Amino acid sequence: MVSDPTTLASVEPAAALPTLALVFGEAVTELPLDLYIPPDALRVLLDSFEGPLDLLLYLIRKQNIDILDIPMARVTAQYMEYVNAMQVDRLELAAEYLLMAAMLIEIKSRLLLPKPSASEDAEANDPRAELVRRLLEYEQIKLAAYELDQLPQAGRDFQLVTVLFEKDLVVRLPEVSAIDLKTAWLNILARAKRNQHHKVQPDELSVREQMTHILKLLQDGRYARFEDLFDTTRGVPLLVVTFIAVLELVKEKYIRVSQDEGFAPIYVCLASVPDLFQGGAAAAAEDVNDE
Amino acid sequence: MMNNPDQTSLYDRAHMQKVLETALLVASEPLSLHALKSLFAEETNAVLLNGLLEAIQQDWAGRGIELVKLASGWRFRARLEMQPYLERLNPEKPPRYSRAVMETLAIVAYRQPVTRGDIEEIRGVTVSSQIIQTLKERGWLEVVGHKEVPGRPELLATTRQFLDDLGLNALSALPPLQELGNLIVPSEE
Amino acid sequence: MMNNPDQTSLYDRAHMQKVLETALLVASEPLSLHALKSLFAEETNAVLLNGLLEAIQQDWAGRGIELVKLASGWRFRARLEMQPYLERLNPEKPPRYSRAVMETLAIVAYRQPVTRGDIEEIRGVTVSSQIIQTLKERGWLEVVGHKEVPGRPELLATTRQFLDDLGLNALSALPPLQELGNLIVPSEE
Repeated sequence: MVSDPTTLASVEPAAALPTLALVFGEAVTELPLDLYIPPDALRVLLDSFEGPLDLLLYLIRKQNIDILDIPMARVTAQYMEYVNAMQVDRLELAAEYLLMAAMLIEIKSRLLLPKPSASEDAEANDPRAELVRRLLEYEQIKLAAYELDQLPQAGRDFQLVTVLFEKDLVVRLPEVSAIDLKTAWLNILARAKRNQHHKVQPDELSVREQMTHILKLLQDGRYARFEDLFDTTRGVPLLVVTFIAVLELVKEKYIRVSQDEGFAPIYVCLASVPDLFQGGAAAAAEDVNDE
Repeated sequence: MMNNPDQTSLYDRAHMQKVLETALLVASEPLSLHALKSLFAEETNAVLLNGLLEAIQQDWAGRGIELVKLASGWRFRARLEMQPYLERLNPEKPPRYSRAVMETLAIVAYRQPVTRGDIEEIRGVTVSSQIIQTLKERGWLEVVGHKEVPGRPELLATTRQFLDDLGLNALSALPPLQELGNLIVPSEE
Repeated sequence: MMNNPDQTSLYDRAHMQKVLETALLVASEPLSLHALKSLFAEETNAVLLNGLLEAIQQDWAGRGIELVKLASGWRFRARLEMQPYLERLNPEKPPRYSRAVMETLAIVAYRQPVTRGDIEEIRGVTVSSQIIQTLKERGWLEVVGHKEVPGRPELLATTRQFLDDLGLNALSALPPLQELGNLIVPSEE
């Protein structure tokens, strides 16, 4: 069974791999070929092992020992040599290695005991089974770690593409909806409600709209004919509203309305525009003229 | 033999262009000519590099990103017209106007034309010039005249653009206030 | 009328392809189909998008960067063969991780979710917190829960970014484990 090549086949890649080099670039190629380790080399060597399982695996693989039939006496002796050497200067690591040593010795002693049952059960009761399972599991992960490290890694083996996107080139302006305005007005009302002396009453909107409309028409100091302020195509209500707006503007001293004489054209201008009509201006306009 | 103006063969040029393009796409900073030269083991001259960079620029004409030459070097960047799409990927919370700005805007919208004094009277607090300025710069408020009282304060009104931006076709399309007022006022303490 | 298999016109397709390409070039993260859909105001379907993504992939064949599908979506990256050139721009290479780090990562990758105790059990040594921390900071490991045993140890798993950074689109794309299990002596307890 031990020498069955098919059973061993799947271990082959592992054995064939430069197991000693599986230390990700660390200098392990200088490992001593036999068990004697010059004291100087020991430090390097120990750094290259990832723990007792790794060391044990190294000893086994190095000597081409069949992992399913580990000669416990020999391997334990070799292992102890390493651990003894290690204990001298690497005390903090020693515990894990010593635990393994104890385990190896225990296995070795159990192997020495007479086998209680028939030879068929020998395999199942092999005290080495658990150790072998752990060694194989560890070796599997060790190989997987190696494979994983071979995969191209972002930043190390390839670069990612990120082209500049200048978000701030175009300033984002707040968006406002009509509902937001309503809400804002609501806030004002709510506050005004708390301060009773302020009476906030929304005006009839269309008059206000017409007031703005007229003021815009009169911008740049233009004189407009009174009748031009009225849009006759949109019905009587608008005419009335526009007329009220004109009155309101006069009352609030925004505009001046003037007429040279009866039935002459009526002119409207911003209150700030110098009066061209000396004299015969409409009374309302006259009154508001501060000059 | 070949009537290629420089000694660089067409194959080499194509390869160099590919390397340059890749480096520029990957770089997080603009790359100077000096940095770009360092991409190649062999000595290259600026004329050749500039020619290749221009070829890349032409290659990208009409696509979503462009190669631009900045003070510190060359870099790819997204074209401005791609912004609306790209913003959808990481929608940022849209900026909002402060309450003071919104209330000022609401007062002008509903009570125009108004002076700053009118706004202050309604809001009960001083209105900073900055608020008015913000709204003027946005193109939403304009001065439509001056009130003929001492100080001749500006008369403020909303603009056509304000209506356009809010998707309204007239001021009368603003939410009516009468009902709102009714909703609020009845709660007499 | 046109014998175009879907209703999207050629012009629209070209425009969509341009927008997709730009977004993928600009994005700093892989973009999922869901994210890519959000680029367009109109409803788009996955079949159309996948078709366009493949067209972009073909467009970039033979150039220095490639569009790849990763665990969390699509992203452009420089081809491996460009690395020698790009390294000349930034000679500082990110260091390789130590064996201890890689073994820890491998255990989490293949056996997840695992506790630190599980890792120590397989490696046969104590796992320093620094190793776990390094991998967490890289964004490759994350805590996905706690094991309900005394001490409630963290349950560790790999992240999407781990897959993305290794160019994988799923855990199943990891290199297969060597079938050493066959050799394990049946241990009947």
